[in-house]
Amino acid sequence: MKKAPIQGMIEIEFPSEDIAKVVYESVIIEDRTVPYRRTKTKLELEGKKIRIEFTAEDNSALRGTLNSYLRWIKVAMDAVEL
Amino acid sequence: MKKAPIQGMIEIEFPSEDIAKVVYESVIIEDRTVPYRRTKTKLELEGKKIRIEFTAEDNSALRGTLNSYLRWIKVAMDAVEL
Amino acid sequence: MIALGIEGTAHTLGIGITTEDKVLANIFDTLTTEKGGIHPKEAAEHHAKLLKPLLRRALQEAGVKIEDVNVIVFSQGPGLGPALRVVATAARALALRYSKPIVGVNHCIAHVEVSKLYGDVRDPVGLYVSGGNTQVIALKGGRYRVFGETLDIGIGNAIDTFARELGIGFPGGPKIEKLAQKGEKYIELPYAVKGMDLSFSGILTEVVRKYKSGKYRIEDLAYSFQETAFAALVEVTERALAHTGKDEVVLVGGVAANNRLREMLKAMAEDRGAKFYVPPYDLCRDNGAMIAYTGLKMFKAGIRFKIEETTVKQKFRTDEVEVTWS
Ligand SMILES: Nc1ncnc2c1ncn2[C@@H]1O[C@H](COP(=O)(O)O)[C@@H](O)[C@H]1O
Ligand SMILES: [Mg+2]
Repeated sequence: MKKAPIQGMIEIEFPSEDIAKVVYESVIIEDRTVPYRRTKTKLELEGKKIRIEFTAEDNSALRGTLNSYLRWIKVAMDAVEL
Repeated sequence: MKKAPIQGMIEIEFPSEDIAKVVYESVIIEDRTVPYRRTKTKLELEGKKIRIEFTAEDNSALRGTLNSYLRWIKVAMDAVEL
Repeated sequence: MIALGIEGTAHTLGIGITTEDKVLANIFDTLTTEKGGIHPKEAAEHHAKLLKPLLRRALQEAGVKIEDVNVIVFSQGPGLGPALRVVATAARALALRYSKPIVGVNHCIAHVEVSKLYGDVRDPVGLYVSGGNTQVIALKGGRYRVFGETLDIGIGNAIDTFARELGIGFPGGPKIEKLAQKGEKYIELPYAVKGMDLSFSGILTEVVRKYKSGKYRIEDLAYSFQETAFAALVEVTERALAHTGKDEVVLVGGVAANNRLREMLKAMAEDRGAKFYVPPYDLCRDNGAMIAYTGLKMFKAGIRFKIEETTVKQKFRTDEVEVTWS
């Protein structure tokens, strides 16, 4: 199965810097719980924005990682707005 | 649920320009006809790379769209590499 | 000539390889959901995951290399959008990568057309009964016309829902059939014909209500459900036979496995001096061979699809297709 390496970036703008910070910190914690992953990710907080840069070995590796990240962010967002 | 608009880009590098072209021409038909679901996408072919640019109203809109696009790209790659 | 067909309108991914008169391979894998119901995204994931392994196995079993295939055929609709899109994208990639022509096929038409492969039938009235679809179709004026169809749920879906209420698992068809064989008393249920068409939600609600009343044996309820629902199917099929003057009837779709339905339909056909045929079950249920077979006929009749024309059609009407093949 020839590899098709994937790299990219996702930037999410949150309603406020506080919310962005809370989400960022919770995602960082989640990210550490994942042992080895075939996708390298870099997370940055810039004011109201979170930037995720990633390089994945292939399609399925990326999908797994993106789905986890987006799920963690959703959970964090839901929690912040309670 | 306050909205957190997301924008970003994914770039996939394929083993050859021919393969990238086949995958692109297979997926672009869906990109053009899939009903709008709160995510705007732009698909581009550049040599061996396919770029997907996207802006999504929120997290779940993005997840749905990314999953569809990555699924189409996967299945096109599988067919090419039979 | 050799055609490779991909079926993926609902929960079944099917890869079929056929010539004009023979099935070389017919492999399928159905997404099993414990409680039934429609799962478009899961079906799309299922098809995307299994496409390559099934394609390889089908080619191997047929002793054919992809380069030997003359036309790539895919189920263009009707069906579940996400599932259709996966199959259409794969078909395009195959056609483009190996420079093969591509043809999109209507799922319901393929069900009836494939009865001509092994059956001694030329121009039948088709009763197509499956999980999601229930329609009586026949050729008239160069198109497959719908002479009667369900206005709400497919008969297979109604049977599966009834079985789920009884708590006897999914798919319900074979189980309801077994129960019905032990039925003795007929219990009145609302008739399922509505004008020219059919409607199964009424009979389903009523039989579930009677079951919950606890006053009836489930064998009798299963028996009565089949007798009432199948009588309606036979009536609408008979009307199409009379209307078209045709003398062949085929029963297709997953529900064609039911022996009682076959018995009732056969009796009606014989009363009218018409031939009755049911294809082998692997060509009745959703499968890729019916797609390949029909697509090959279309291809040989000169039908060509540009890549731009291979968009999916979730609500693909049976009478949209001009039948220029025979
Ligand atoms: N013996 C049977 N009697 C009635 N329905 C059946 C039988 N076997 C399978 N089915 C139904 O056929 C449907 C699946 O067919 P299909 O949608 O064509 O794949 C399901 O709803 C099953 O419950
Ligand atoms: Mg079917």
